[in-house]
Amino acid sequence: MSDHLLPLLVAVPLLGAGVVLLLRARPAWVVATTLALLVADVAAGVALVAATRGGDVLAHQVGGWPGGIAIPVVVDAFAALMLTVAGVLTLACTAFAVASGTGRLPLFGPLVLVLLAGVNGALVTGDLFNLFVFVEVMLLPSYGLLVLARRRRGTERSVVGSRLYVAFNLFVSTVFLAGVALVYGTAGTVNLAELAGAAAESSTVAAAAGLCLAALSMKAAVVPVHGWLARTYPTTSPAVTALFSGLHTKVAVYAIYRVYAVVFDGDQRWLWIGLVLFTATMVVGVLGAAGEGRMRAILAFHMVSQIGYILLGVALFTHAGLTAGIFYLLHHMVVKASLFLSAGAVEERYGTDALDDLAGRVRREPVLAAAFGVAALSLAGLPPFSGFVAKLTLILAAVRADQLVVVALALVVSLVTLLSMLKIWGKVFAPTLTGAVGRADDPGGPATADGDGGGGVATLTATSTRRARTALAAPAVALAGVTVVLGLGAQGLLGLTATAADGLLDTSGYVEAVLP
Amino acid sequence: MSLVALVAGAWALVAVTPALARLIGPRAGWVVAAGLTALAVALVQLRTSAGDVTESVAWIPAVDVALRLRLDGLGFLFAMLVLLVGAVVMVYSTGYVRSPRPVGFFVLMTAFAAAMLTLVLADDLVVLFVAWELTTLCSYLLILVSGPTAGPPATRTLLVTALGGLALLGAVALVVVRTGTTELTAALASPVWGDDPAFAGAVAVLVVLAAMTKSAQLPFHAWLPDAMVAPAPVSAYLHAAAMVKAGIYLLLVLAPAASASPLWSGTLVVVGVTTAVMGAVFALQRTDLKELLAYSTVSQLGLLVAVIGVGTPGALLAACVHVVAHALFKSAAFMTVGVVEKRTGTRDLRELHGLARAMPWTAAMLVLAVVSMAGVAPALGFVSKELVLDAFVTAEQGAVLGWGAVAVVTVGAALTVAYSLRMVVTTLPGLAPTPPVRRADPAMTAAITVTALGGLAVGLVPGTLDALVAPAAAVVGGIDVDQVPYLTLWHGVTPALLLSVAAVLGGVGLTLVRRRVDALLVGRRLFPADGTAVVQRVVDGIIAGGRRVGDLTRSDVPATHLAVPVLLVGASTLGLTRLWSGLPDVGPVTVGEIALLVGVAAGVVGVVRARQRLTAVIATGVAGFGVVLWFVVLGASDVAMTQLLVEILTVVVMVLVLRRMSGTFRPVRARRQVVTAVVALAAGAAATVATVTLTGHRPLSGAGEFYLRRAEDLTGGTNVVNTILVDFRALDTLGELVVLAVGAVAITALLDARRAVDRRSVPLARTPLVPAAPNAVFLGVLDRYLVPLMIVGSVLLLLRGHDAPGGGFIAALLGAAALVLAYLSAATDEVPRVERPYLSIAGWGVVVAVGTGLLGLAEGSFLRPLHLDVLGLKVTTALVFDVGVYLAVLGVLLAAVVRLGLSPASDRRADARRARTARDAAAPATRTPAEQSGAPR
Amino acid sequence: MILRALTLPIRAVVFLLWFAGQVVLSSAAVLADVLVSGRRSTPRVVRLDLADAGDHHVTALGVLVTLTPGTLVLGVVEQPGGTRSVLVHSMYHRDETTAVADLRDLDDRLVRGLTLGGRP
Amino acid sequence: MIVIDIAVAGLAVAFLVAAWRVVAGPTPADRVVAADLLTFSLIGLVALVGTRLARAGTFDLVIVATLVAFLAAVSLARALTGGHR
Amino acid sequence: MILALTVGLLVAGAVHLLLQRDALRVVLGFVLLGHGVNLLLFSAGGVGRRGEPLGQGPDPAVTADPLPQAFVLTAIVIAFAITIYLLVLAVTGTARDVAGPDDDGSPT
Amino acid sequence: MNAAELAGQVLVLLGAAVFVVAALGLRRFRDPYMRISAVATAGGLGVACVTVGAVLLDPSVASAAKVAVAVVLQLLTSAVGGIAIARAAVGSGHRFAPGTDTRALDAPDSPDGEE
Ligand code: NA
Ligand code: NA
Repeated sequence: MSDHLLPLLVAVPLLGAGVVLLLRARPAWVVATTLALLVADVAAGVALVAATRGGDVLAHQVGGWPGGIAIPVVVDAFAALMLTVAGVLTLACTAFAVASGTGRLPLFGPLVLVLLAGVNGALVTGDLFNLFVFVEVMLLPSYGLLVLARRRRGTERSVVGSRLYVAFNLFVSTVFLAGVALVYGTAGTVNLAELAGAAAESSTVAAAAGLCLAALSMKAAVVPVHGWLARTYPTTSPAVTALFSGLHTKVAVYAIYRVYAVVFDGDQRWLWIGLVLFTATMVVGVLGAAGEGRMRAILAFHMVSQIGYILLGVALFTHAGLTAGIFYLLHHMVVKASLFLSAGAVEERYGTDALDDLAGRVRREPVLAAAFGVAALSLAGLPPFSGFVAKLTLILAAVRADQLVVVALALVVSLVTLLSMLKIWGKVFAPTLTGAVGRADDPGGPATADGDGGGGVATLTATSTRRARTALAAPAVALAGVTVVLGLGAQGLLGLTATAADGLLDTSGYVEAVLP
Repeated sequence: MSLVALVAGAWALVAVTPALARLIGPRAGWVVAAGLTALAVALVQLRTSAGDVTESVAWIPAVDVALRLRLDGLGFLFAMLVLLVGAVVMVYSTGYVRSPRPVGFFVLMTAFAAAMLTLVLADDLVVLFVAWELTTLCSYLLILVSGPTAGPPATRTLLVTALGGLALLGAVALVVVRTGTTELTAALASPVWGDDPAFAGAVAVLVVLAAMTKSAQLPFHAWLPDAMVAPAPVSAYLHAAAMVKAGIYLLLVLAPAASASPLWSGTLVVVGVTTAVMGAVFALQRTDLKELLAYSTVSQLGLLVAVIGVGTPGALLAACVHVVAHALFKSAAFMTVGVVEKRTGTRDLRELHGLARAMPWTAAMLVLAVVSMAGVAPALGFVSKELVLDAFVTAEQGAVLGWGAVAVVTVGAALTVAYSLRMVVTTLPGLAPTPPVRRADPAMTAAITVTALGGLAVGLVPGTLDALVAPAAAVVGGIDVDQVPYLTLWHGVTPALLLSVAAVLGGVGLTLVRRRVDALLVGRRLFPADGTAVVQRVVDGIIAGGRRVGDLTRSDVPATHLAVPVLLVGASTLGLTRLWSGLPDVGPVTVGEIALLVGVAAGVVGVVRARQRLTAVIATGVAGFGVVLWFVVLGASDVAMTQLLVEILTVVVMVLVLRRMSGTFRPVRARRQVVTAVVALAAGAAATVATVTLTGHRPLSGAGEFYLRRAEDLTGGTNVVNTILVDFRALDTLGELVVLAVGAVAITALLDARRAVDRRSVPLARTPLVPAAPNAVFLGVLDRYLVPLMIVGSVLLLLRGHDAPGGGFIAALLGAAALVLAYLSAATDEVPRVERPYLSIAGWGVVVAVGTGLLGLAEGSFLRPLHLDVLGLKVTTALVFDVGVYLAVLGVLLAAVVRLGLSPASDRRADARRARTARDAAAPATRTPAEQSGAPR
Repeated sequence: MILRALTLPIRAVVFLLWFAGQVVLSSAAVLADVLVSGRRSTPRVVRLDLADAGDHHVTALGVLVTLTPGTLVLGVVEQPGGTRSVLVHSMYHRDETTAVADLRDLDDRLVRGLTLGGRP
Repeated sequence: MIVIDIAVAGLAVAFLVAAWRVVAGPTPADRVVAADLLTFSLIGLVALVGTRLARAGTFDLVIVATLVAFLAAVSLARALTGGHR
Repeated sequence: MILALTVGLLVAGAVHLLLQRDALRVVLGFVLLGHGVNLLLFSAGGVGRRGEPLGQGPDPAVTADPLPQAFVLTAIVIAFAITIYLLVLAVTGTARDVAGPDDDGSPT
Repeated sequence: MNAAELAGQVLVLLGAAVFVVAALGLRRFRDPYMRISAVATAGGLGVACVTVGAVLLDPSVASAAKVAVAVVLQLLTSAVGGIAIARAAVGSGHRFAPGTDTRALDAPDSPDGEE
């Protein structure tokens, strides 16, 4: 791929979004175009992974202006991996959304494509202010997706959740912008390559860039600023929750890795702050999850906990740590989306995600049960799934760095993770294995209408057909399959994440690509 | 056959089981049994062909993890147990399982066997751990699927064993990192063990912890009896060869290295001995045969753990032999109990009687198993117990611990005899049970017979076991096979024999006074806490604690979630004091600037103190106007103009919103006011400190200078800010216009999904001025001239933006103002001129902007502006790009005005319909329109 | 007609100058009031009938009245026959008659000064 | 230039008095009127400050302001009547 | 210095409003916060130079840094779009939660 | 100092004076209607004086043209804005100061208050 085509990662989805917005009167076309573009995006991601797996960094100055003036788009192994996995997730969630009905709403296509463009832009930009812009490009469609529902079917909860979500994200974006302003004020540039090592050399730049990192951490739901995520993620439709889980906080995490590696040059002096905060995130998130009683609320709190795990990689800032952290990040994106999607499939079918309402009702869903079980075990870090490799490598890295307290807490946290996954699995899915359990007289209709679990959730009559049920389950199953493949074939991905980690440890390749 | 193929074969067997079970039902057990037996045969061949076999297949080279397998004496012993006991249990299962398509059961049992096989053959620490966790999972699932009440026990089992798994993972991580390899043999051979006692100690403790959970040692024993809900074959396998033996295997395999730590031996002996005695006491308490057997396992495993702790060659041999003995008698016992339960419908000691008459062969086998369990000659159990006692007697553990341990073990042995006898003394004699017993199943009987008789046969000729156990003991003890003592039934009169006799006598004695013992023990809590309850309480505690953690953030009010980051960011500003380098050089303080500050302050104070919404909105405008003036002062005409337009248009939208809200804010409590005021002042101070410290201390940035010097030659534009927007940083602008366009989409999505609340109805004063139509005259006339003027101005601003204040945004905001004027000047809320397809406009905005950007690819880059000559006029595509910006701005503003300001026909119809239904339903008059628009109840 | 077209600029300027003078005069009253107490006014609402005045006429009058210190148009009332009146808030007229007369005078001058053919 | 400074001071007074009236009210109409005076003061201030500082875009800004400022006034007037035209 | 105080003032007001429960107050808080950050961006460019970056050959010694101006323009417009959305969101839902929960925190 | 500059200074000061008077009016008048009256005047005349004065202080053809447009616009829009506020104040029941003669508003032909 030629470097000058890199901006197409943003341009094509945006153009597609504009076109499908104009086509909105023909929903079938919208769906087809959207899916086609998502497939193309995944293909582009794979091509970029292939192009960067040797450690090469692709860069392009948008507009052809001189380096340092133009906004650069940069793709290295880390970015390419993120692009690919984000694309896969968007595709899976869109497929689920189409199956569940949300995706057939005329505005879903444009919104999801703009979201993808924003994600891609945020991943490839080499400019802090442009990062701010692309984060907004991600957020605006998210606001729309958050409330997306069939006519007059939006719920009160989704509106209230939206208010919190929008307010919080606007706040954090503003803080980030303030950080960018201060970086410009201290360093005189917002170009990441020009900023390379600046925060390690100058404590004023460090303070300014620290504000950026603080904002990104809030966006990533790092404790103590985690509550918003747990409150808002469960309020939307299951497809959108899954989509958000894979994209939003992960882009923030990616940016934290990138900024700390490039601007701070992995400065060892501040790592302790990360270790403390991220370990606390791990612990608080998992406890919160254990206390919840709804599938998506549990999963949302788990996200918080896992964010802590993922960020430990950057807080260790060793090769092993970064490799493990990036692996964990990618694995988590897949697994979390899979969990949200299988939970969502249940919710779409039964109209609620409250464990007590679902107990014993979800029978004869062996496929979903298996998908959820696999993903849940992977999340808890049990072998032979990708979560195990992620946990193992991370723990090895932490032991190597002599962070034994962190290791101990990480291990305990994974036990509690297992506990809360069992809470869901045991109550909702498990009895299906024998078929002997479960009340045969229960008609399996929608639970109390007051469940109000999220926007637009309702038992669709369409989902009762076998084909619709398959379509609903397929994305979760596919992603669960990915976690198995990534677990057994971890070497492939670990090799790539090691390359990505190389790029973070030694940023000279990044800098030279942008400022030749 | 290679080792890898062997293990792969086991997993292949797992893979075909589902189809088998579906096709031929429980008879699949025969196939699996045959498969396991075949694997055992292959294993024997491998073992005899050469010495230790080592193979490796790459898995995750990045962390040095490989599928390393190694067949040595210890692995062989355990592998044979796993495969052969597994085969027997499978045969038994063909008769036991009744379900026509027992897919789950057979898959899990086979997987259990495969996982155990992988575990005992693994020569890679990570693979070993993986297999360890797989056995955990299999046991969880096997228990879980066994019945409707299995959920909680299964969960407890998983949690306890997973805890051990985590300890093991910690140990593995430590070993891998410190020894630098994941290869088990190499890691165990590392000198680090001896050099670093802290490391060896940590690993020892973690490994012991792991083994304690897996092998149900006190205080982690509760899960094992808990798991009794599983069917008999599962229990038989779990107790005899699989699950619990994994812990013993782990201790044995790590013993050579971990025993370097003084903690190892002591811990194991204390834990093991305690567990052995307490387990036996618990067993003596039980009347449920399965539970009794479960506690028996606890006790026997305690004995094994203790003897491993003793660590002498004799002790390790004893451990190996006892593993075999226990596998045989415990599987036989469980399978027998399964038959008894199947055929009598109960497994309670107090209800069972006459088994000798009802099922003589089975009863005989039960006796054989019990004899072995009690350690009575000539069963294998006797041989192993002699060895164990001998190991304790000859241990060099110091007089107190050594003899103390001997005494306690002997007491344990006596108790073992007692509970063993208890299993038969009341159940065998007497009349046959009244309910007609079912027919015995030959397969089940065969399975029981093989294990029970096997224990007897091997006990009679223990030398047959030498080939199996001696190499294992040699591996564990780190000695040659030749140095391992031979097995014999009769050692002569040794202290061990005397102790054994004492134990038997004691056991018989206890049995004779069993009524009194029962009275003493049954139903009494001997342990401070019931293990199951403890686990459950921990789980409940975590959940309750978790709920409390969730409560901390259980609020949808943004304030709750914003307070923390505000405080954190504000507080961290304190750190800036260290970076203080004087005030920035920004020129002298002028009266004008102070006036600006006062103006902004007036607005800020106004909005903060406002009680009425209208006041707050206007006061915000005051601050905004102050900011506009700041922009003028700072030399930013474009920004000032944009801000002014945005300010005005925001007020317009705010008014559209205000009329759907109450007129005044709810009063806020004084305390809350004070707190927020303090936080706010701190935040403000922080912002000022940050501004002063981190800005204004450097010269003009390189980029800034570049733009000022080069913008005109490079772009042809003299409005430098605009050239940045549409040329140098057009990607930012593209993002920005997308934000606007999507704003329109988001508003639409929101108001499609859910109606806005209805307008507050304000009663109008009865005056002649009420009619709207005649009073629209002033705005109407203005509209006729101003709208065209605004559009012309807007186009001019668009065209000249590159060289003077203007550009797409400003132009579009003015264009939007024209639409707002059209909206405001109409006499009714239906304004066809405003009712534009805002989504399409926004869509076109994006398409035009991106399309223009793509043209740039012709010149080598996306968003590269092209300079074209159109009819002699120099045109840059940056202008077309700005048109895209223009459309996007229009889109979002139109969306807001149309969706909030106009009353579209569909809404009016819906309102009318709603009103009718409400009337028809004779709904109470208290129902407000707002409620009607609310969520469906 | 042609004559009127030719004289329009002159008439307009004359009218505007007159209006400027009116503004200055009325300002005096307002100034005198606000500098002292702001309580010296004699506020009233008066109705000025505009017969069949067109939209532009009504607007122009409204604008001029409002621009004049001390007077303010409150709105338009339309009679069933289609004739319109404006309601004017006046602060410094002695009584309703003077107020209406002043406003009528302004209206007449407006028509004379700014139209081609008298009342349109 | 001192003249401009004096005039700026005069307009600043008007601005601040208007700001005070926004808060003091007492009626909503008073606040809206005050808002109107605020925008007028702003236009005047832009003209004066822009001239004083020789800003190129001063009168462009003034034109734009005169074109749109009254939209705020009309809107706010609508706010008084709850949206009734 | 006065600009820095203005930034602080705007941020203080904004934070006070953001910590209220009422949706409109929160929106207004964001408006103020946006102002504060925009002025901060200006400050970051260095406000000692205040010449307009317009016309031919602006003198870098006295002309304002144009980059923060471009940033602020972008930021203003983005904030504008989000503010409008927040406003619409504030009146969507039920009349009860538009009014906002009680000060004592009784749930919506 | 030339005539234009002098005129400019006078106009600027005059305009500022108008604003001050309007501010005083806003401060002292007793009801919204009087205040609207004062403000609408200032909006038109004050802004006109100030802008014309400003352009005279730094004259150019382009600026003069812009100011001409701006003054016309301002006179129109400020007055119309004032009228809109006044009518809305009446419609929303804002009281007139005591002593105001409002009989003209009590017209018998007042129709029903619907849009
Ligand atoms: Na997320
Ligand atoms: Na007047």
